[in-house]
Amino acid sequence: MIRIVIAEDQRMLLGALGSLLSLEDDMEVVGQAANGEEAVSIVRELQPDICIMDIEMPIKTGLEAAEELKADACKVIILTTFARTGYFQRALKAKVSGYLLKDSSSEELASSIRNIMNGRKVYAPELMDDFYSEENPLTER
Amino acid sequence: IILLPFTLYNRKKQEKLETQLQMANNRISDLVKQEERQRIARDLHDTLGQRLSLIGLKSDLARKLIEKDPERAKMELIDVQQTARSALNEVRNLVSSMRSIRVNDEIVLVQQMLKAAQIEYTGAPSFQLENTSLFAENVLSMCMKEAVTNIVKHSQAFSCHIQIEQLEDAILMTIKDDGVGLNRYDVGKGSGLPGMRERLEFVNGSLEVRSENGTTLVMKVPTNVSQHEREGME
Amino acid sequence: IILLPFTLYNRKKQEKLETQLQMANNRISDLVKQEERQRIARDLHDTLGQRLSLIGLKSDLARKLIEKDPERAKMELIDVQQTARSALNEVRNLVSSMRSIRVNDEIVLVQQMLKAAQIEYTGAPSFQLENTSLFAENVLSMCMKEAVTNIVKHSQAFSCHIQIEQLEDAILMTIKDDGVGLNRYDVGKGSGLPGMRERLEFVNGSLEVRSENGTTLVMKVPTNVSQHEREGME
Ligand SMILES: Nc1ncnc2c1ncn2[C@@H]1O[C@H](COP(=O)(O)OP(=O)(O)OP(=O)(O)O)[C@@H](O)[C@H]1O
Ligand SMILES: Nc1ncnc2c1ncn2[C@@H]1O[C@H](COP(=O)(O)OP(=O)(O)OP(=O)(O)O)[C@@H](O)[C@H]1O
Ligand SMILES: [Mg+2]
Ligand SMILES: [Mg+2]
Ligand SMILES: [Mg+2]
Repeated sequence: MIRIVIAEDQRMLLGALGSLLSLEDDMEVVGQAANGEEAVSIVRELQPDICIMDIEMPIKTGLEAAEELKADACKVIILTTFARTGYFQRALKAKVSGYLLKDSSSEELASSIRNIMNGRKVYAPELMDDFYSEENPLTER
Repeated sequence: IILLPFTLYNRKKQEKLETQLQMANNRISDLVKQEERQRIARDLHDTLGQRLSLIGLKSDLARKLIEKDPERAKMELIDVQQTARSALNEVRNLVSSMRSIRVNDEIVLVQQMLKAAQIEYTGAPSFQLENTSLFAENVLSMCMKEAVTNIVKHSQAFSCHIQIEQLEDAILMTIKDDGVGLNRYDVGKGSGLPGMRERLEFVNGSLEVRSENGTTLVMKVPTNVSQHEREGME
Repeated sequence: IILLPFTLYNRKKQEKLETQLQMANNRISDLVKQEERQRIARDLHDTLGQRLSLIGLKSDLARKLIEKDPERAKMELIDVQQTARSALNEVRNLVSSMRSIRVNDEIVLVQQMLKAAQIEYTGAPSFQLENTSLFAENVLSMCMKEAVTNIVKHSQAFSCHIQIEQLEDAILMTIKDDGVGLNRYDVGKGSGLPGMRERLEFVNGSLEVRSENGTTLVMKVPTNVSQHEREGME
């Protein structure tokens, strides 16, 4: 069983995402958080395999939470809708395992989660738009 | 003849200044465009982006539930339809918002409405909003318009007071009249108050309705702290 | 001392010019902002409005079909989900500002995308385009981005090759991967390939999709001779 915590401040989105992932045979949603701070404390408490995180959340953003969880065993997946300057770069620095579209289908999301569990990294090309608006994260050594 | 070099020098300088400013102008124009796009993008993210993602997830979920739990599938589909409707409304508002999304544009209209209804307006003539996203401001403007429309239609009030306070992490808008007041069965009779509530709750805000010497509405919209910080950083 | 009034006169004039331009600047800034917003709003309304209405209708239909014809309900729900995603893609394209219209900017982005997906890029690091209108280049850039996005998302390829040839009266762009390939039923599943075709046909160009040891897309854009001449004249 892949144990998952979801952090999302929009209640309906949180509910739908939770139900969808619970329908997968090999996945179990063990906790839900409504902001970044809650996400960090729930992850520390429940020690899930994966934490799926929205970016725009009150109190603490998903990126801030991911930065805090950088050294933890739990793998972080960021879900968002639009590319924003500097976000992807920050996500890479926080060593997130996935940076995915909120509107990916549940099949895609589930298969990304499985790939990530196998040690791969999955980044949606649609969200890398902000590359050369700032210095380039990938060529930086 | 001695003067010539100097005026020539000055004219040259002037010309140079002119081209420089022209260039700056073009660059500013690009930047402004870019900035405005980013602002709209940011606002869209909070509304349309969320709603469309929600539609995607819920239609996905409904499809998977069709056999397992048809009743729940139906519920999810009602949500999908409702979400599409709200999103469509938002797109419409965004489009018509070219005119009066700004609180300070709306307040002018509102004062005209009150004046025409012979209700005295006792609030400030305009408001200073800081670090508010266009979207939050949009929600506040729409609520203001709804509330004042109700006062004109239902309250029989003599005066109306509007107050906007900027708290540390939220904006508080209070709209008060000294009319007949309402009771809790009134809420839900129309679509005005539920619509206000829905919009406010979507941005994690809230609506409070009080009836004491007239009607008082208190609307709260959180200001996004992280967004705040980001804008400060840029 | 005789010179003073003149330079003073000039300095004054210069200062006045400066303020005037500054004011013009601000006004331009406002106009540009307004214009940009209206443009975006119009686009949003046309594209999103349609899609959201479609989502509303189809989710309604699906709900009514759940018991009568669950299989068709499922199909409708796949449409709903796909429509929501296309709508989001449109918003994304709309707000992903003015950068990267130049092929040589896009190729940088594309190389980053491939690198992040651990797919080797075997094409040239940049391309020399001659006598190409900015518009045609824009179309090529968008197609390049779409094609590589698909490779990252669908192909499972190890490598990707991009080649751009300047023919006498056209530019030929070939994008090749060594992945799983596609079949003709794949075209039409999303909005990426149809969108590319539509854009190319708009400039009298063409798109060819081949599946042999992976996927190969060949995009052709005619170079406009008259435009050519015009640019030469300028
Ligand atoms: N300021 C007010 N003073 C007195 N009664 C009010 C006031 N605002 C609302 N009401 C009462 O609450 C009811 C519900 O208001 P709401 O705005 O939700 O709907 P509506 O105005 O009746 O219709 P709609 O806004 O959909 O056109 C009103 O019908 C009215 O009876
Ligand atoms: N390089 C490729 N390798 C393998 N399959 C591909 C490739 N490009 C496209 N496909 C297939 O063709 C289908 C249609 O592609 P298209 O770009 O039109 O839509 P999409 O990528 O599925 O969705 P969208 O582009 O609208 O987000 C894809 O779903 C995929 O199955
Ligand atoms: Mg959020
Ligand atoms: Mg009303
Ligand atoms: Mg595609």
